[in-house]
Amino acid sequence: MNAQRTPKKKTPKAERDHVLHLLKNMIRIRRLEEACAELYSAMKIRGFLHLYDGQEAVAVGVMEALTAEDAVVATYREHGHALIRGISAGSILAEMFGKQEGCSRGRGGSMHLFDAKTRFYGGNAIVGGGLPIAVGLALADQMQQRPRVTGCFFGEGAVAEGEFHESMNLASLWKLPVLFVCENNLYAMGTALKLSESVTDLVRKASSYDVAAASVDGMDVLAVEAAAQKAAAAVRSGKGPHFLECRTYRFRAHSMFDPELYRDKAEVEDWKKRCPIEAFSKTLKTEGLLTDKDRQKIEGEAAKEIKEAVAFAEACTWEPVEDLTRFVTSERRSE
Amino acid sequence: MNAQRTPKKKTPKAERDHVLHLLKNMIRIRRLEEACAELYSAMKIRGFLHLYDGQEAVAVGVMEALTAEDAVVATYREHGHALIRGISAGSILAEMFGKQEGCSRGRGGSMHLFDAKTRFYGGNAIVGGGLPIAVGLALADQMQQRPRVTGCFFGEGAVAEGEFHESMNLASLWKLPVLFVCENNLYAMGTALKLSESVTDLVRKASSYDVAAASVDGMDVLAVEAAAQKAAAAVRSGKGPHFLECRTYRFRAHSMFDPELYRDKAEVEDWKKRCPIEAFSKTLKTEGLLTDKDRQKIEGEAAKEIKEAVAFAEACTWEPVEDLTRFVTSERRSE
Amino acid sequence: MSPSSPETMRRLTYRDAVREALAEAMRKDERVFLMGEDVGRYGGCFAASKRLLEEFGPERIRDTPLSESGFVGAGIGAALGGMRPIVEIMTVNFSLLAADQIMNTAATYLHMSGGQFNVPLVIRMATGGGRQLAAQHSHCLDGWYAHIPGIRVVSPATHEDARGMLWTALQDPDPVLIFEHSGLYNLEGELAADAGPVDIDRAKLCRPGRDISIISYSASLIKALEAAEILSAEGIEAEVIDLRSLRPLDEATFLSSVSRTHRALIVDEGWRSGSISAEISARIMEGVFFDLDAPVERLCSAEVPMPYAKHMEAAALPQVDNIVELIRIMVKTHG
Amino acid sequence: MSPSSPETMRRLTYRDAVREALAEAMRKDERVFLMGEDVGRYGGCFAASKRLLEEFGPERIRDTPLSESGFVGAGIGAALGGMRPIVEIMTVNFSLLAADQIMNTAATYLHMSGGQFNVPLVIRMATGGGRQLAAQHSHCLDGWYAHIPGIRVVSPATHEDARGMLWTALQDPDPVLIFEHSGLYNLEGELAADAGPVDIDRAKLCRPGRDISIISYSASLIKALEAAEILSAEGIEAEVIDLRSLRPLDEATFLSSVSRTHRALIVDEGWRSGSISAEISARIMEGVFFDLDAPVERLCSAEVPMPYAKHMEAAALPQVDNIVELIRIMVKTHG
Ligand SMILES: Cc1ncc(C[n+]2csc(CCOP(=O)(O)OP(=O)(O)O)c2C)c(N)n1
Ligand SMILES: Cc1ncc(C[n+]2csc(CCOP(=O)(O)OP(=O)(O)O)c2C)c(N)n1
Ligand SMILES: [Mg+2]
Ligand SMILES: [Mg+2]
Repeated sequence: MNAQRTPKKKTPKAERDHVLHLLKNMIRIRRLEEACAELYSAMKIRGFLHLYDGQEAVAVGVMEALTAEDAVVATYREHGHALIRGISAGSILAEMFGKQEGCSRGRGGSMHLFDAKTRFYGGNAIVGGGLPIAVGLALADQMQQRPRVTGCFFGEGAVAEGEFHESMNLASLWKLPVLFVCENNLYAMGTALKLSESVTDLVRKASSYDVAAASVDGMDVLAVEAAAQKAAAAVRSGKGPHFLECRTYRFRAHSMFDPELYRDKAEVEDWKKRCPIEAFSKTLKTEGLLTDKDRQKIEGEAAKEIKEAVAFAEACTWEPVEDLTRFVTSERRSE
Repeated sequence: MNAQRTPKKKTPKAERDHVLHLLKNMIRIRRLEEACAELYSAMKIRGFLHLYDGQEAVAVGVMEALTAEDAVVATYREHGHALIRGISAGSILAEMFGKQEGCSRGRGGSMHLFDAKTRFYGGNAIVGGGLPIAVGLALADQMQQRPRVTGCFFGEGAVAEGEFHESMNLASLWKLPVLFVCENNLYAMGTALKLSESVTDLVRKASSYDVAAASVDGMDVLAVEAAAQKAAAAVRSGKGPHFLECRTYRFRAHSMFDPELYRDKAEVEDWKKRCPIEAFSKTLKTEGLLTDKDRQKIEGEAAKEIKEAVAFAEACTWEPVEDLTRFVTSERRSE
Repeated sequence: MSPSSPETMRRLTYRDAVREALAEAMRKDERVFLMGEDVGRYGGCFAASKRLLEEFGPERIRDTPLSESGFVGAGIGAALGGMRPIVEIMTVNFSLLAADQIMNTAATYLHMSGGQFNVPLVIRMATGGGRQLAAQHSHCLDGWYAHIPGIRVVSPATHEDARGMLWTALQDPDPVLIFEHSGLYNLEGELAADAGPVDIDRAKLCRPGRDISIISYSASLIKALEAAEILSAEGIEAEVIDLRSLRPLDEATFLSSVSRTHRALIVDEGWRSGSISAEISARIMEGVFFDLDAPVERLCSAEVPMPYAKHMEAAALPQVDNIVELIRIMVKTHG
Repeated sequence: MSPSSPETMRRLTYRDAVREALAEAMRKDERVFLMGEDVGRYGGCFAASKRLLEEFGPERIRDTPLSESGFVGAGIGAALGGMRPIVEIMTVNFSLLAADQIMNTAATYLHMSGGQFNVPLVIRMATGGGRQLAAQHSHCLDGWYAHIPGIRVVSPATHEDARGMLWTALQDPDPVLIFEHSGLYNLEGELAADAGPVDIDRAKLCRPGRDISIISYSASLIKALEAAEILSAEGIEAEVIDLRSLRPLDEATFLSSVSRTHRALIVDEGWRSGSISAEISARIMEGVFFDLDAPVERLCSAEVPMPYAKHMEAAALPQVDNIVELIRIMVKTHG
């Protein structure tokens, strides 16, 4: 099953480590999101909260293709991306608590996670708004001759926005190193893709800009990883932007306010059967790469990580109200 | 040569009348624009002035496919469209003089010709800004079950704008009766199409929304007419929007301020050889449909029309300054 | 405040008042339809149009793709085409994507066409902070939009206005922006059983008083009324005025109040610099300067993009306490 | 006003001053580049970047497609990526297409990220009326943009500032909007041979006077200075202040002037309601109320979308005559 995945063939041990690492990352996200849901009910987290359950294979798979020098631009449904990119669960949760040790100092909340160290450029809550930013980050890399990639995640709902169109054209016209990752979970809030796009084949849409495009099963982490590696390598080598559609599904409501009137329970259940974590576990077990003990270990570690993160967030502190007007403009004019 | 043009075959007399009418309309536009250029030099017309020389076959050909009930949305380069749609040259020129008898009362000027009687919805100077308006006009027709078409003219420069993308998708998604007419004159001000679009095949772009699309020689009025008739008939019959690319060229500078640094004189001269008026005249003569006397008669009539229009505009009056704040909101709340 | 007797009053939320207004308008006028993201199947992002789809169908409760500029423009076009569209933009921040259509087209159309084309379009959007939605979902731009000639801007603060302003706006031949404060949707209040259309021309004196005029609107008005109650217990009688319409401003009402009380405080959720409260202060300066016993003061939001953390957000917004404290000082000094 | 001796002065247009500033910035800092529609081959729609393409090449003098939101967003991204982009938007009206990127992203990024990410982006655009460009090309929105926290807004009125503000803006870690008045480009003036960067923090007292303070900016400042000259001949000495920066406002400078002259007139090309002049009036009210001998007055543009006709446009804008007349009355009454 590793045939199409990575350029270098791995040893069996490395291979096993790698797949367990992928599984673990997906589980880490799932547990983080579960904690978020609980903490929302407990009113520790407020505002809009968009959970990522069901889509874990996308963030986990794609992130494998990005290096520390690369940049990531995401949306308001970005806890998973932030975590896998390397922002600690503690500072993510602290952010959602509104604490000053949060990755955005409590200024951003769930929808606006940021981190300079890992080049994580948010956390954008304007649908489609992140795409031009990604184009610009890539332009900066191109102009400074840095062989970097900017990974830009967005939902299929963003495809209807003018900013999608303008960004695809600019990136393609200027051959910019952007990896556009469209997480097609079939719904934008309550609006099904077929009710919002005259053409639902997103690869065809991307191709109309001469952006190389591919579609992949977003519930299969190895498939996502392989496709992302391939696309990222092409981008990095100067071939211009790539578009990767990841066909996926969100298991939960759009946000905590959504009564889910627009989709069938049966449809949700069908997709849940394709859970990226359980399906992958099953495959790994069948192939003898995962034992029950492995899974327990992973679960234990993930549970511990999240538990400690919650405790950390709890222990964090409130920014003094006197600091309210900080970070509107910079404290000093640099240079 | 009428084979592909009109659904009903015409008698030879009707055929001849028709082609002479087309020729005359193109000549009327050309003479109007020449007058505009002169009047601009004479400082009778001010502001930005965008002339249509070279593109006459598009407005003339497409307008044949529209009925009085249909609507027209155009751009800032719309003198020709306005004239052929039925706004008198006098009220067009009066508008550019800034007189109150102008078709927009002198409030709009060259870029904002409007006329309720002929359902001429401007005169938009925001590139791409007219497309959503056309979508809405068509939506109103669809919801009120009126078998009307909205003809929406725009330049190829507009294709890069987000509003193009959003409008194409909406029109296609809702199967709205819009005839999108893209006048591809290869330049948006000084920017060549290949420098602004990653994909310069505009038919392919339109198709990516499942909008039926065709490309036609925009220097050939019969070809434009035929293509427009076909597209308009499809639109009128409920088949949804159509996109018609008319490949054309503007003979003059973008506006009166443009030193034309961005294109070769030779290129302009080459295109001028394909002048829609002279090429058509030549064909008609060859086919025995146009005599020198016919041409003289047409020229005489056009010259007279424009001369009278200039005189009319001269004689028109200035709106009293006291009326300045009128037409910002309506004078009475109607119903 | 309503003349109806208690037995004809009923309790409902602001959201219900909005929904009733929508339903009534759809029933009374066939030309009325609602268009926006998730207004149908989802029921509206703030549930204001819940279940309307069932009664009116998907043509008239029209879900749109994520294309703010496109569907606002389509609303303009539909209005021009004889419909009476109500366009919903989920949140005022997203309206910036449609700012071009609002200012460059909707607001200018009547004028540019010399009085020929009205745009009877109503745009509703949620505004304001207080729900920890951070910097891309929380701003109060009501007053900012009120800068634009050619549109009306109304901000319903009460259940009566949430119920009544829509119909009146729909009768207006010009574009009307209705700002519904997201913090008010859940607020319960009393409404007359027969509540219906209300004027949108006049400010309203909500509470008479002799010591100072508090001029406010939207959610801040509710706070102002609360503050007035507290102050009253201390013997300070504040007159409270609900602006209701931000464009045009009913200056007669607030000027006459200030000329009686000789003092004024404006409470405004907008950022202070360049706010509508600056305009009101300037009008008071210009209108009743010699009646003032003390400088007019403003209480506005802190000039920060809205922070997520609860305590920071609370500190950023005008609060009852701040109003009370400020008025205590204002009334004491310069006595 | 410049300390340089006459022999080191030279005459040039405002346009040339802008161009010199651009060229100097490009020479001094490799990270600087200019991006916008027709900045390269065409030379800039107002010819401000003419011939820069030859010196700096198409990478750094970068023509963009018509995609305002896209390339403004790309500017933000490039700034985040370490470049120092100067984005040109042809005319302020078109900036509305990028309003989302400006307000929701550029202005919020530093704050949402809790101080992590600066956006050192400069956006230049042409503003203002007076050239008969009508309602989609003529508005003065400088003051409107000044409402937004997180950005700086500067309006160079003089050759010195047109020459000097750009470099300073480029040193600023936060987004700066520079509004160049389209009516000033052709204006000739004197500039020191060694003119260079100027501060963008302080307003400037351009002409001392004792009878009244005229507070203005951009093209209106030039009119204010002319009016002051006329008034001086009549024995009325007006002090004239150039705001220069509209956000933040340097209130100390104008408050101290008003506290000396006891009277103030604000001349502002923006529409009156909700204008920056309202803000200044309110600040004077709040700051030096008891020093005022008469109410502060405002002279603004008429609240109409800009009409095309010359006499109507002239009537819509603040003019020297209006300033003179108004001040005569203001100085006479309430003496
Ligand atoms: C410009 C804009 N319009 C509307 C919204 C409200 N909104 C938030 S998420 C969302 C749906 C987006 O769907 P999609 O892009 O498919 O992402 P998903 O939520 O499925 O991950 C909408 C309409 C927004 N945040 N920004
Ligand atoms: C939104 C917007 N951006 C920029 C401009 C300035 N502008 C006016 S015309 C034009 C070129 C448009 O080219 P195209 O659409 O091909 O039409 P053409 O002029 O060739 O008829 C530009 C950039 C504008 N009017 N509107
Ligand atoms: Mg989705
Ligand atoms: Mg063109």
